[in-house]
Amino acid sequence: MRFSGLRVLKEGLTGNKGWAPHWREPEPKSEYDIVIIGGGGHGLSTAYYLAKEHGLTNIAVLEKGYIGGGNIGRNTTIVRANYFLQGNSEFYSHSLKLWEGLEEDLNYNVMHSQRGIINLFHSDGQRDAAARRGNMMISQGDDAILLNRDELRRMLPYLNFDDLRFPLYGGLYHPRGGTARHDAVAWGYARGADQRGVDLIQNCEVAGIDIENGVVRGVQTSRGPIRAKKVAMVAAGRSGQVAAMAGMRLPIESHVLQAFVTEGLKPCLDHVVTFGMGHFYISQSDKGGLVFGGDLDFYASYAARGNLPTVESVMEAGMTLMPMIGKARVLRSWGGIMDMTPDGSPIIDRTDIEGLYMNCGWNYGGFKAVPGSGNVFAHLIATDRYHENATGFRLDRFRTGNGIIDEEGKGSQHNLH
Amino acid sequence: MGKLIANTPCDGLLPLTVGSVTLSEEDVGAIHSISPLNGKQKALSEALKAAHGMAYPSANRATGKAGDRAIWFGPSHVMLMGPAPDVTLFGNAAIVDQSDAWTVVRVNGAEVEDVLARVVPVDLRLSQFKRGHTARTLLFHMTASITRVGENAFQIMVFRSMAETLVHDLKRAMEGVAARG
Amino acid sequence: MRITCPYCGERDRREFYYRGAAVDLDRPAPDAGGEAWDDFVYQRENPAGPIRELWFHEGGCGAWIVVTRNTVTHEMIDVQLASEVKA
Amino acid sequence: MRVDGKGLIDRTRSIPFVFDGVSYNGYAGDTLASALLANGVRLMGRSFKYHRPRGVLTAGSEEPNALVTVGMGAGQEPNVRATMQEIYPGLDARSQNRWPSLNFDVMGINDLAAPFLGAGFYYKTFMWPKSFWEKLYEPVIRRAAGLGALSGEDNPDKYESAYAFCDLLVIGAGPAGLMAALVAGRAGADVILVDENSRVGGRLLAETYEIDGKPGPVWVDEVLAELAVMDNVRIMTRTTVAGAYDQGTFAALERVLHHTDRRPNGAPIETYLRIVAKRSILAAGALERPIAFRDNDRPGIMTAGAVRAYLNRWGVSPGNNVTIFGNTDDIHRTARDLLDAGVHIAAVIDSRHDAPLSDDYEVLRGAQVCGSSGRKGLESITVRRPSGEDRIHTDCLAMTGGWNPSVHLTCHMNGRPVWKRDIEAFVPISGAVPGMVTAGACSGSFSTAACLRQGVEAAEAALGDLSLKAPKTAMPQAEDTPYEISQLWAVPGKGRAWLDFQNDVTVKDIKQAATENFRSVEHMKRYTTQGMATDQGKNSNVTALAILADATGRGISETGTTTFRPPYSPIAIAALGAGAEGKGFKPQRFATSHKATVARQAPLIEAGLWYRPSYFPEKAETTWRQSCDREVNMVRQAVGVCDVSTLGKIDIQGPDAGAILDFVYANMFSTLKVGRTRYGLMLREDGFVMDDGTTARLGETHYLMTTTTAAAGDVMKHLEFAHQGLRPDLDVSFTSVTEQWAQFAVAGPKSRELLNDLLDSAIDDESWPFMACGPISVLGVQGRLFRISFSGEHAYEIAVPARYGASLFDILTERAQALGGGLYGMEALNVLRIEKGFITHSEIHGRTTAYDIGMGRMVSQKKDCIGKTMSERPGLEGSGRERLVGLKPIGESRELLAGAHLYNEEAEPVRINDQGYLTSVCYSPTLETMLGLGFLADGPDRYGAIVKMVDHLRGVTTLCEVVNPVFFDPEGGRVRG
Repeated sequence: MRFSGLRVLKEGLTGNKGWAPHWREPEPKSEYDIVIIGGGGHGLSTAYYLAKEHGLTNIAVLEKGYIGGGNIGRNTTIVRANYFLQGNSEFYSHSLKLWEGLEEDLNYNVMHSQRGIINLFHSDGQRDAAARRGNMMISQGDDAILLNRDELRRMLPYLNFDDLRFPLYGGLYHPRGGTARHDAVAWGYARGADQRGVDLIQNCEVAGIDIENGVVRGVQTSRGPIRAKKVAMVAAGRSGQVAAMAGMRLPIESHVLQAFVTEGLKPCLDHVVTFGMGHFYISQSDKGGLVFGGDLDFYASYAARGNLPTVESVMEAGMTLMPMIGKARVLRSWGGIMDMTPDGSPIIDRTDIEGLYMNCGWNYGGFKAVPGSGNVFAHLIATDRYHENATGFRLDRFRTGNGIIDEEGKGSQHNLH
Repeated sequence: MGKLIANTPCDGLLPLTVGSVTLSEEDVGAIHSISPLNGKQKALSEALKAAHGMAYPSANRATGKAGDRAIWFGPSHVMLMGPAPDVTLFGNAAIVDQSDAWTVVRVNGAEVEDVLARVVPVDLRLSQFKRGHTARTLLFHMTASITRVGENAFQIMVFRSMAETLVHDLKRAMEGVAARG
Repeated sequence: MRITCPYCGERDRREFYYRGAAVDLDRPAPDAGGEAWDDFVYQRENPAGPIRELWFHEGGCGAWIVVTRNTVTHEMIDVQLASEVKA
Repeated sequence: MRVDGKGLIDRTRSIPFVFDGVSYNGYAGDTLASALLANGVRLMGRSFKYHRPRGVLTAGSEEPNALVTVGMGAGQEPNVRATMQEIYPGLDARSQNRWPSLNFDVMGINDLAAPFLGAGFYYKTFMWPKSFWEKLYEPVIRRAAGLGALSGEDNPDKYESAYAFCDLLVIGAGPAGLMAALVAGRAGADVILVDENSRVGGRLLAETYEIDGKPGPVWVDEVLAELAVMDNVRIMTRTTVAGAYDQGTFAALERVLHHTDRRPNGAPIETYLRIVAKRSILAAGALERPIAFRDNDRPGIMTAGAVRAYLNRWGVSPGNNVTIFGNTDDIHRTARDLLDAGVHIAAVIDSRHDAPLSDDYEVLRGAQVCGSSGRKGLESITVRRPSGEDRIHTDCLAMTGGWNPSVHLTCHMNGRPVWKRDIEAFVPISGAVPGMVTAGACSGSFSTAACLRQGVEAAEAALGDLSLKAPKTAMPQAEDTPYEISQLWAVPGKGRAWLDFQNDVTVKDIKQAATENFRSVEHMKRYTTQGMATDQGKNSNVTALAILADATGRGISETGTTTFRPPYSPIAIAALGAGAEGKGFKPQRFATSHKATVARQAPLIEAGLWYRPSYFPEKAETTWRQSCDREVNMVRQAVGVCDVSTLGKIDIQGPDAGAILDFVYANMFSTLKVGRTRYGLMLREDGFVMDDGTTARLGETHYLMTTTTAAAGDVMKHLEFAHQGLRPDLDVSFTSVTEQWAQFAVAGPKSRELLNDLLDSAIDDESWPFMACGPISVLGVQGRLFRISFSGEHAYEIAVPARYGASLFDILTERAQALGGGLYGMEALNVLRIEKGFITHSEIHGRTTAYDIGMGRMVSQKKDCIGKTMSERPGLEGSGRERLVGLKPIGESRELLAGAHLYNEEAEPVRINDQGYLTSVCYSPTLETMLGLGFLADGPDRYGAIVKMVDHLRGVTTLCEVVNPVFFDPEGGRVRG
């Protein structure tokens, strides 16, 4: 079924009785060409692009819970391409371009809203770093504008310009950055993949990966064994456990990241604003809730929930930066499981096991990467060659020291990225 | 030739009274950090007792009294406050002059526990935290040393450079308590 | 979350700094080889369950401690001083 | 309508208030909702999506409809529950999400378009043309959505946070909670009893139950009186426990001043509490659920429990002609209470075929309400019986679909409640929150006697865990009616039956979601927005998932619940972030020269938490550059003084001090002579540079390390880890002495002349050669002197105990000026160091190696150190790495910009041609040109080459010559001179 305004009109006039499932609920087959472990954003987009761009449709996406139930349903919905290191820059640029055509491509309104992102800076040194970033963004073909304090004040008059602990020097404005409706991204990709013949198997937990003589043969699941020529591990938040089934250890620690949404309010924040000194970022959803977050809780956790010190430090940052939001009430908090790598950048690579591929380690940044990640990972799985925009996300970079992509400059302690 | 003039960390900031609680700067004399050398803990404790009449404090405790106090500061740090360390201590410990490194204030009054409960994440009620108890902990965003020195009195130490923030944070808490009436 | 410092007793998590898995205590010899060093600096077991990890009582007494904690439930299982674990 | 003889309000105290510009009167003890109902006001709000007219549904914090904005101007408070807002003289409340008025809301047109706005409609449309989303569709959607509005101004109210500790936290002060607190209090436990209401009692205030033969409220007052005199019991009303966290930590919010217009100076309007409890008892009660039927959302339709609460607690009947509908005996409890109060009952409709009958009123057994009508308030309902449908005129419908135990807090740590068939409700599993037990209605026991009993039992269990002896407790006598319910979620039929009243989610929406294969409860929630309104689904989630279970042919248990997450009820950001407003966000650190610096009108910049002067403007200087150039020249030609106290200073003592320094520094320190200072480079274990600084050897077993200002804390942690975690065998201790010493750089050709004016014994090149250090006496005070230089000039750093810092700063300033010099700030310091090619964290930004900054050979090959092995990885030393160089403009443009990138002269300035970037630039008055430090691929191999600096952001392209980063005095003659 194709979605359109006309269709909504027709269904509305006929009692909304004609809507069909967005995806099928197939029984798993005994064998597939490709099995993707993980029905989150990255797994679904990988399946979609394998089908769409490489014509591979004998694919199963195995999800232990419900599709889109991981971090794609649990984030602050920010979409941007504002990285400054080679390796990241071209990848996120590629991903943003895919975002910009996503609704047309998927025939699904993911509410991608290019409302603009402003990263604030608070000293000359930070401005220099922002300039380095902005220059890289432009040289990659993306957009960036360096705002001075006065320009910033005109755009965001509600910020605390008078007695902020770390005064505002200006901001790096990325007009094409913005937000998207996170769940819809998962659903849109799921529907797109399903329409092309991909089997989405929910409530199907992978319990083992079958490997013979260094070659992958399939997986053991809670719904029986499934043979596969290729297996892709895309299980953010559980990357370590899945890799362990293949006898692998990863350069990853899993941490909790909390985020928050307030009660619905009339429009008051038109951009995405990030406050580096307070590790705080905020936007307002189309429903009116202020959606915001901060830093990790900083301890390893699979609990998908956090603790109060981080809650408070996020709120404190909000209070010093934009005192006008004080009376907005936090309605809900939640925690996502972040697979933190020692340089803050992801891993998209083959493994030493033939036919086994991995896509993991998205740290905080997985949501905006969903289109790009699936796209380049599909390319790798289908062709066994790195996509030109994803040559840097190699697993061996830590061992060799070649091409470590450390945007934060914090080194090998996982939780500092 | 000029002469160097001494200033205290809270110069011009204190004393301050809000409601029942008073915040004042303390002149505690010299402050020295004492860290026993390996295997010299016992000798150090004896020297401390002999020279200054105080036992080496166990964890979370202060010994001595105003003017002559030893406060536990960490696994290998005790703060000797008041006297200059006796020469017999030196062979047994690393000793570092900290006389100018700390803002030392006294906060006292009927509602002092309520005030501190607004900024300190440790249970400082008398039933839990008695005279002679000390804690290394936080005071809002600052690391601090907090010692109960009386039924309604605490000695608080933060870094010298943070004197203004200490006064700001405590004043805010004092106003909040006082306004409840 | 509350952590029991072997010196200070049970304290709020906000007083502590987190470093990561306690594998950091097992520093290889300089000539142990690339794999051993890669394992030490980068690779992690990252268990969903009990883990030994390093915390620093930064907002307290300054002790580095080894905490055994469940990453799924946040249950605190054991605490030791890093210096004693190493000794 | 106010009912005589009922209610716990004070009828002697009439209180005027305003709603939507109209003045009304209520009584002390009223909420805004009860007072409006007493005044006959039923329409209180508009729904979120369809802007349907709405009245109160409940009498508690879970209210989804009656949300108002309280106050005007900067302090206006949006989304306040009228059911929780106590009235006070002058209370000014307004309805929300309507324009131009509550009575006539233009956006009410959305309701007519409802067929096109069903579940998930927006995912299927608004896609063409692409650019219209941001320009048209999204702004329209945003304006239509949302509830109340923020003022847009800074929040003027004060908030505070606090900590509290106890043996036992009792959450909820209904019959179960009161008994628990009483038993624990009598046992001597340290108890905190909290309740979100303005007074304790829970449902006992809203019902006509008797305990021990006394009216409920009387019994409550007696218990309260006993608790009030116990020193070990703290009672906190208007306080909501909002979240359960690890190891017995709870978040709570006390609403301190919302019930009054009093604002004593400094008083917080709210206090956010972290409560640490060894044990806790959840006695949070239960929430009644509505029944879904066509148009069940009209003002006048509310839960039966709310009707009884308004009647019994506030003396208000929400209608003159009330109908009652439901599936439990609460129907009859409601009917009796209304009849006793003299309120006319239009009909009693009990869906149970075997419902009890009454002599006092007719009971329509096995009947259901299947519709309602009335424009802005209920006028009639339609009742369906086997015999057919009847319309009954009524102005209030009390409905009860059963009760949902308030399990929320037991789910905050991932506990999942279990379905209990006999009460058609989810109940908490035990142990879901360690240390917590549940008691009373929140555990699924709804009779008063059961609540009292479970309160006692829960307290006894907690006391046992706390090793306290429980006293013998006489169990009070109370009703113990069995709870009987027959399943009824939604009345079948056409039209829209509301579940989530605020978000306008209907039974149809849930069914459509199931049809579209959003069958997981999480999918259903996210697709329909069910349960995502301000009540977090408290009124509707269970019903919605029951309908989903039915639609998907699964059981409720199998379908499962969505996750309840903190907070239980919403908390203001200002409360959770209390104290951080403005400068309170982080401590401020001031050096001893701060006051003098401010007096000289030097602009301040932040360095870590410290404040440092940017430059010291003099008369006639209108730009920072003029001041900076002057200060640089002053240092190069005479003498400058700069406060460097903010640099980290760590005292390192012990027999193994040298050994640990050799371990943490890349270069060697055990060989340093006493009385000498050496530059040290510190690596992270991954081989990248962590920090740098000079370390002085003050004695055989005594060193003093300096760190950069920003890294001081990290270095201290690092040192303690290296010692405690890696080398506890070494006998050494570290003490931060950053704050002990005020330290000033005295730099320039006349620096020694200046110092010799102040030192009690003069120094010369022989006694204090370059890199010498040691004790000195300055104006009679014992201090330290280091002959080190960050400017390339003959320079010193002089340190005195911090108490003398301000005084010494003044004297140094005065002497420097007398010698033709003066103060210099960070701008000049930066120029001086760039001229010399000295690095800062602009260069050692966490991605550079010793090799990259030209210090590869400093990594000693004679010893192991942290970071050494990993720094030898091929990728960290090989060709192609971007390495430190100096850059000088040579073309037409002479401008350099930090953050600009480098390209080969002929290359397109695009990413794939990127060769590096500039980290630090300055105008050098010494060399009369701009200078840059930067990183360039294989840079040191390219001295003399031309590269192109391009700054896209600021539109600057400058050709540069690649040079050695030491621009000035490369031989270093001046520093030794």
